[in-house]
Amino acid sequence: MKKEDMIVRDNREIAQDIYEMVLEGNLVGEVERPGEFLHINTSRHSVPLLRRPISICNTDKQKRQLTILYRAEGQGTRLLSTYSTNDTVDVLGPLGNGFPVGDVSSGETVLLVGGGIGVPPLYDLATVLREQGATVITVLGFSNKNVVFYENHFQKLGDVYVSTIDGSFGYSGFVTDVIDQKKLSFDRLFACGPVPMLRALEDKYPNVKGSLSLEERMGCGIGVCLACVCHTQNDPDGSDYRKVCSDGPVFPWGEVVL
Amino acid sequence: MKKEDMIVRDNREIAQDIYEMVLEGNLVGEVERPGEFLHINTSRHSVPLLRRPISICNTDKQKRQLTILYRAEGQGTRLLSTYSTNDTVDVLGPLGNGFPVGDVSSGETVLLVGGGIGVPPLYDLATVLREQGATVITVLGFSNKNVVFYENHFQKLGDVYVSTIDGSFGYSGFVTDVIDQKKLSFDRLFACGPVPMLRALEDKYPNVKGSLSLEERMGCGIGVCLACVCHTQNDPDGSDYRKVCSDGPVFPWGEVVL
Amino acid sequence: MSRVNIDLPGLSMKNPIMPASGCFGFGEEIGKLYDLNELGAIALKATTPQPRYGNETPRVAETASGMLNAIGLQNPGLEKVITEQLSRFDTIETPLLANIAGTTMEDYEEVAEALSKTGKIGALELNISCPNVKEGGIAFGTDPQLAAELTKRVKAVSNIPVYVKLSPNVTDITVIAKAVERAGADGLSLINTLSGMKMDRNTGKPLLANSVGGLSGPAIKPIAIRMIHEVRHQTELPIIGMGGVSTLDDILDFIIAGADAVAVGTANFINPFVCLELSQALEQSLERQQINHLYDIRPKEVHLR
Amino acid sequence: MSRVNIDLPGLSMKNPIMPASGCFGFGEEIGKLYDLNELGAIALKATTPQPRYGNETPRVAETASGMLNAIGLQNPGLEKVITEQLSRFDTIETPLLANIAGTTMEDYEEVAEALSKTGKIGALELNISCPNVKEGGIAFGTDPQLAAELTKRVKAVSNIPVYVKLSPNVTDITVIAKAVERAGADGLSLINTLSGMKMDRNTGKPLLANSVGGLSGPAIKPIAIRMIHEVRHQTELPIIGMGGVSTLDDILDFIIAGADAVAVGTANFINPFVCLELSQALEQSLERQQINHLYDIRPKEVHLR
Ligand SMILES: Cc1cc2nc3c(=O)[nH]c(=O)nc-3n(C[C@H](O)[C@H](O)[C@H](O)COP(=O)(O)OP(=O)(O)OC[C@H]3O[C@@H](n4cnc5c(N)ncnc54)[C@H](O)[C@@H]3O)c2cc1C
Ligand SMILES: Cc1cc2nc3c(=O)[nH]c(=O)nc-3n(C[C@H](O)[C@H](O)[C@H](O)COP(=O)(O)OP(=O)(O)OC[C@H]3O[C@@H](n4cnc5c(N)ncnc54)[C@H](O)[C@@H]3O)c2cc1C
Ligand SMILES: Cc1cc2nc3c(=O)[nH]c(=O)nc-3n(C[C@H](O)[C@H](O)[C@H](O)COP(=O)(O)O)c2cc1C
Ligand SMILES: Cc1cc2nc3c(=O)[nH]c(=O)nc-3n(C[C@H](O)[C@H](O)[C@H](O)COP(=O)(O)O)c2cc1C
Ligand code: FES
Ligand code: FES
Repeated sequence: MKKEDMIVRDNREIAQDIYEMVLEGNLVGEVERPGEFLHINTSRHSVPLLRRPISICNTDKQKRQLTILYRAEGQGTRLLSTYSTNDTVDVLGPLGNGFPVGDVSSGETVLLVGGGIGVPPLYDLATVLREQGATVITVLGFSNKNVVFYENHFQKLGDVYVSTIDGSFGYSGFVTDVIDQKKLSFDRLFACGPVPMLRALEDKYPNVKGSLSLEERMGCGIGVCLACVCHTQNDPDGSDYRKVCSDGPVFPWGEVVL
Repeated sequence: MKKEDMIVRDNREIAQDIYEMVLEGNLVGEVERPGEFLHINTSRHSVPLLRRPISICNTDKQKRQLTILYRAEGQGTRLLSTYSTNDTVDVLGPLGNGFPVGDVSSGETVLLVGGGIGVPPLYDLATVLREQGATVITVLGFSNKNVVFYENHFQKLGDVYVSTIDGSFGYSGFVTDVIDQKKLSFDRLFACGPVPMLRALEDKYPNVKGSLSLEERMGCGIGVCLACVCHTQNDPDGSDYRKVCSDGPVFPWGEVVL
Repeated sequence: MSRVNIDLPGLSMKNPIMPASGCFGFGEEIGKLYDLNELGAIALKATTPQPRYGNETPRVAETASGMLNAIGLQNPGLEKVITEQLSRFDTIETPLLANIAGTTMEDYEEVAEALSKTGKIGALELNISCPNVKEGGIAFGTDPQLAAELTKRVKAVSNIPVYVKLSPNVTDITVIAKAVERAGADGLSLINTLSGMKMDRNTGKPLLANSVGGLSGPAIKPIAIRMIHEVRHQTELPIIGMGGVSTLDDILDFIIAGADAVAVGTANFINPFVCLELSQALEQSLERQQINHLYDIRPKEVHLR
Repeated sequence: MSRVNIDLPGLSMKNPIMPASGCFGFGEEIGKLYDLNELGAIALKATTPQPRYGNETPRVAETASGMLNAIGLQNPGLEKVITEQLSRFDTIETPLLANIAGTTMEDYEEVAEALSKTGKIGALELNISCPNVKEGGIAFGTDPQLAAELTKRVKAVSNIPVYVKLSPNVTDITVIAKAVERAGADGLSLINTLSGMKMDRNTGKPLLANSVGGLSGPAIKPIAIRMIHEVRHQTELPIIGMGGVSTLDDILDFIIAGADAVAVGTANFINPFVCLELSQALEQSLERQQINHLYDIRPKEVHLR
C-alpha cells in the first residue's frame, strides 16, 4: 500500500456521467489481483473530506499505469471528473483483497456478472482469467443505453451479454433474466454490482463456487475505523464481522450477509 | 455593484508572493473612483468560505478589464494565485466609496503614500489625478527589495520615492523618514497602507487635507453584517461608527479612529 | 396556493425562505439589489432598548467551512429602529420577524411591546442565544426556567406571535424547546451560532477581540439538522430552521428533518442574492418534479403540522 | 530533552502527538505502515467488558469539512483486547492510553481494573462522551455528579493515571471538568465528537442507520479550541486536545489554546501517515525557528503547567 500523488494521463467521459481515468505512478507495481481498489482524495482541501473508494479496472505495469472507471455523481466524483491530463491525484492503494484468481484452473468456465458501476473490476478480472486459460462469459447489466460502457472491451475476452432494465440496449431486464434466457452454464461465478443484484444471484445459485465484491461507505479504507463492516452469514451471537475495505471487498460466495 | 464570473486574462507573480491579475467583465463598467475594491470568492466550495477584499489597481473600460495586485499569503490569496488564464473568478464589486478625486483641482500637488500591499489603489488614483491636471508625488514603502513592485509604473506619473525598512532598495526607513528627508511639500495627502503607517502620517500632519484607505476583516463587504466597523474620532458616547466596506474604505483625514 | 407558500403564526410566507437575523441588517443594502417582496419573510437584526456599538474588531474570523462572528448585537436601538428602519418596509408585503435581545427581562419586554405596537411586525423572535455578549441573553437560552419565564412575560406584552430562538450550546435543546412551548411560545427558531474560538498564532491570543465568537456556515449544518430533528419529535411548535443553509439541497434537508421554514444566514455574505436565487430554484425544482407542495417531500411521520 | 518531548501523568511522550481513540484501532493496520515508536502516545479504541458489534451500517457520512460516525463502540471486548491486542505493543516503547467505555459504572470499573493490571497501559481514558450508543456513556458525560462519581470509582480500582474524555455536547464543559478534577482525575481529553445528523434525501430519513452520529474533523476545530481555552483557565489538569487537527498549524493552535498534548482523529482516515508526518514536521519547524521547547510558543498566561 502506498500513498502517492499519481499523474493523470487521461480522463474522459465514455458514457453518460461515466469517466475513464488513466493514472500513472509507482503504486501500480503493487497491484496484485483484480478487484483491489484505490482510495482517492478528490480534493486538496477539506471539502469533500473523505476519500472515495474506486476499483482498479485495468493495470499496465510496464507503463506504470492503471485505469479506473467511475460515475460522476456526488461531490467527490464530480470533482474527480474535472481533473486534466498531467494533474496529480492523491491516491491511497492498492487496497482490499481482490478476486481469488489463483483458485481458478485452466479450462474452467467462469461467469462474470457486473451491474452498473460494479462492472469495472471485472475487466481486469476477465483479462487475468483468460491469461490463466479459463473461458470467460460476461453478463453486464445497466439501467439504460446511455450508461452502457466497455461491452466491446469484454467482447475481446469471451462471450458478452448486455442487458438494460429499460430494454434500450441489448437484452431487456435484469442480468438474472439474461442468464435464464441464455441458459448459461459455468463452473464458477464472480459478481460485482448493486446489492439487490448480488442477492438475486445468491438466491439463484446458493451453492455455486464463486465470490462477490461488496460496496459500503468507508472512512479509512484500511481497516482502522470499522465504518465498513458487514455481518457474516454464519454467526450465532451477532458479534462476528468482516471489514469490506480490508477483509473484502471480495468475499467468498455466501460468507457475508448482503 | 455586480456579482459576476469574471474571466482571468493574466495572473503572474511580479515580486515575491505579489501577483498581478487581469480580470475581464461587465463589472468594470461600474467602477467609478480609484480606491473601490472587489470582494473575491477564491473558491467554489466552502473552504475558504468568505470572500477576500482586494483593491482595484487599474481599469481599462474599453477592454472591460481591470487589474488587481495581491499578496499570496493566506489560504484564499494563495488559492487565487493558482488561477490560470481563461479561468473564471466569482467577483462581487465594485464596492466601497473610493478616493474623492472630484475635490482635487487642477494644479494641486498631491502626495500619495502607500505601504506594502496598500500601494495598488494608489496607481489608479495617480492616473486619474494626472488626468485631472494635478501634480503627483508618490512615496512607496516596502519591507525589503524582494517585495517592491510598480515603482516604474508610478514613475511615469510623477516623482517617486521608494523606501524599504531594511534599506535593501531605495531609501532606508519608513515612508515618513523619506518625506522628512526630501522635505516634500504638497496640498493634499492620500494614503493607503498598514495602520501604523497611517497613524504616523496622521500624527505628523494632523490638519492636512486628504483621505486614507483602511483595512478591516470583512464578512459581507456590502454593509450588512457590521463586521468591519470602526469608531469615529469625534464621538462622545461611543455609539457612532463607520463601516469600512460601505462608508469606506476611504475616509476623510481624521474622521475615524485608527 | 402555490407549491411553496406556507403559513406560520404571524408570517404568511409566499415561500419558506427568509434571511436569518443579523445577516441582512434591516434590509437596506440588499433591498437595493432585489425586490424584497420575493422573500418569504425577513428576520431583522437584533434590536435592543438602547443603541449598541457592539464588540471591538476583529469581529469575524474564518474557519473550515464556517466563520466566527462576534458582532455583539450592534444596533441603533429601539427608537431608531422604529423611526428610521421600519418605514423602509411600508411598501413591502413580506412579513417581518423582529429579532429582539437584551440583558434583562425588562429589556425584552420593552422592545417586544414597542415593536408589536408598531403594527409593522409579523412576529417577534426572542434572541435568547447570542453567544457574543457577556451580560445576558445566553443565560436565558441555557436555563429552561428562565427561558420559560421570559417567554411568558414577552407574550403578555405582545399582541403578535412570539418565536423563541434557541441556542445550540446546551446539553439538551429539547428541554428548552418544551419549556418555552409550555410557556406559550408560538414558534421556534433554531439554531443560533455555536460558541467557538480561533487563535492568532502571531500573538498567541484569540483572534477575535471578544475572544469567543459564534460559529455559523456549512460546518454547523449537521448539528442544526440533528437539533431540528430532535425538537420536531418533542414539540408541536412550528420551526424556522437554520444553520449552514446555502443550496437548494440544504433547504430540502431542513424541511425533511422537520423545519417548517428555513432561514439563510452566512450564505448572504458570500452571495447577497442567495435568498432570491434559492426561492426561485426551489419553486422550479418542485415544478419540474411535479410535487404539489414542498411539505410533500417529507416522510409522513415527520409531517406533524 | 528534546524540543518536543512532554511528560504527562502516565504518558512520557517523545512528542505531543498521538492518534485519537477510535481512529487507529489497536494499531494493527497503521503499525504496518510506520514504526509506532515514532508516536508520542497511542490512544486505543474504546474497550468494553463484552465484545460489541456496534451499530448497523451506514456508519459514516460526510459533511462540510467534517464527517459523522456512528460506529457504536465496536470492539472485541476486554478479554480479547488483553489477549490478542496488547501483545502487539510488547516491543513498542510508546505509552498507551486505553480508552474505556461501558453502560454502567461497574463496566468501567471492570475494564479499568483489568487493563491497569496488565502493566502494559500508561494511562486510562474514560470515554464518558460517546454520542453513538443509546444505553449509556453519554449520561456520565453530561451530568457532573455522575462524572465525578465514575471518576472516583475508576480511580479506586486503577493503579495508573486516569484521564476523563469530555463531551462537547454540554452547556458548560468547565463544570464537568472541575467536577472530575475534584474527583481525582489525572488529566482531561477533549473534545469528543459533537452530536449531528445528515438526512438522506432519497428516503427522507437520517442517512446513518443509527440516525445520530458524532461530528469530527476540521469543522469542529473552533469548538474544540474554545472548550480547551475555557477548561485551561478553570482547571490545573493536563489537557489532551483534539478536534479537527490535521496540520502543523492546527497543532500549534491547540498548544497555544491550552492543550498539553494533541490527538489526531479523523485526519488518519485521509492520510494514514499523518501522525508520523506531523511529529516530524513539528520538530523540524521548532528547530528552524530555534524554539527550545514547544511550550515556549505559548503566551505566558496560558502556561499553567
Ligand atoms: C470497494 C469499492 C469499489 C468501488 N468501485 C467503484 C468504481 O470502480 N467506480 C465507481 O464509480 N464507483 C465505485 N464505487 C462506489 C464509489 O465509491 C461511490 O460511488 C463514491 O464514493 C461516491 O462518491 P461521490 O462523491 O460521488 O458521492 P457523495 O454522495 O458525495 O458521497 C458521500 C460519501 O458517501 C460515500 N458513498 C456514496 N456512495 C457510495 C457507494 N456506492 N459506495 C461506497 N461509498 C459511497 C462516499 O465515498 C462519501 O464518503 C466503489 C465502492 C467501493 C466500496
Ligand atoms: C478594502 C481592502 C482592500 C484591500 N486591498 C488589497 C489589495 O489590493 N491587495 C492585497 O494583497 N490585499 C488587499 N487587502 C488585504 C486582503 O484583503 C487580505 O490580505 C486578504 O483578505 C487575506 O486573505 P488570505 O486568504 O491571504 O488570508 P487568510 O489568513 O486566509 O484570511 C483569513 C480571513 O481574514 C481576513 N483578512 C486577513 N488579513 C486581512 C487584511 N489585511 N484585511 C482584511 N481582511 C483580512 C480574510 O479576508 C479572511 O476573511 C485589502 C483589504 C481591504 C479591507
Ligand atoms: C454576522 C452574524 C450576525 C448575527 N446576528 C444575529 C442577531 O443579531 N440575532 C440573532 O438571533 N442571530 C444572529 N446571528 C445568527 C444567525 O441568525 C443564524 O442563526 C446563524 O448564523 C446560523 O445560520 P447560518 O449558518 O446560515 O449563518 C448572526 C449570525 C452572523 C453570522
Ligand atoms: C470513526 C471514529 C471512531 C471513534 N471512536 C472513539 C472511541 O472509541 N472512543 C473515544 O473516546 N472517541 C472516539 N472517537 C472520537 C475521537 O477520538 C476524537 O475525539 C474526535 O473524532 C475528534 O477528533 P478529530 O476531529 O481529530 O477526529 C471516534 C471518532 C471517529 C471519527
Ligand atoms: S473503511 Fe475504515 S475499517 Fe473499512
Ligand atoms: S463587511 Fe459586512 S458590514 Fe462591512
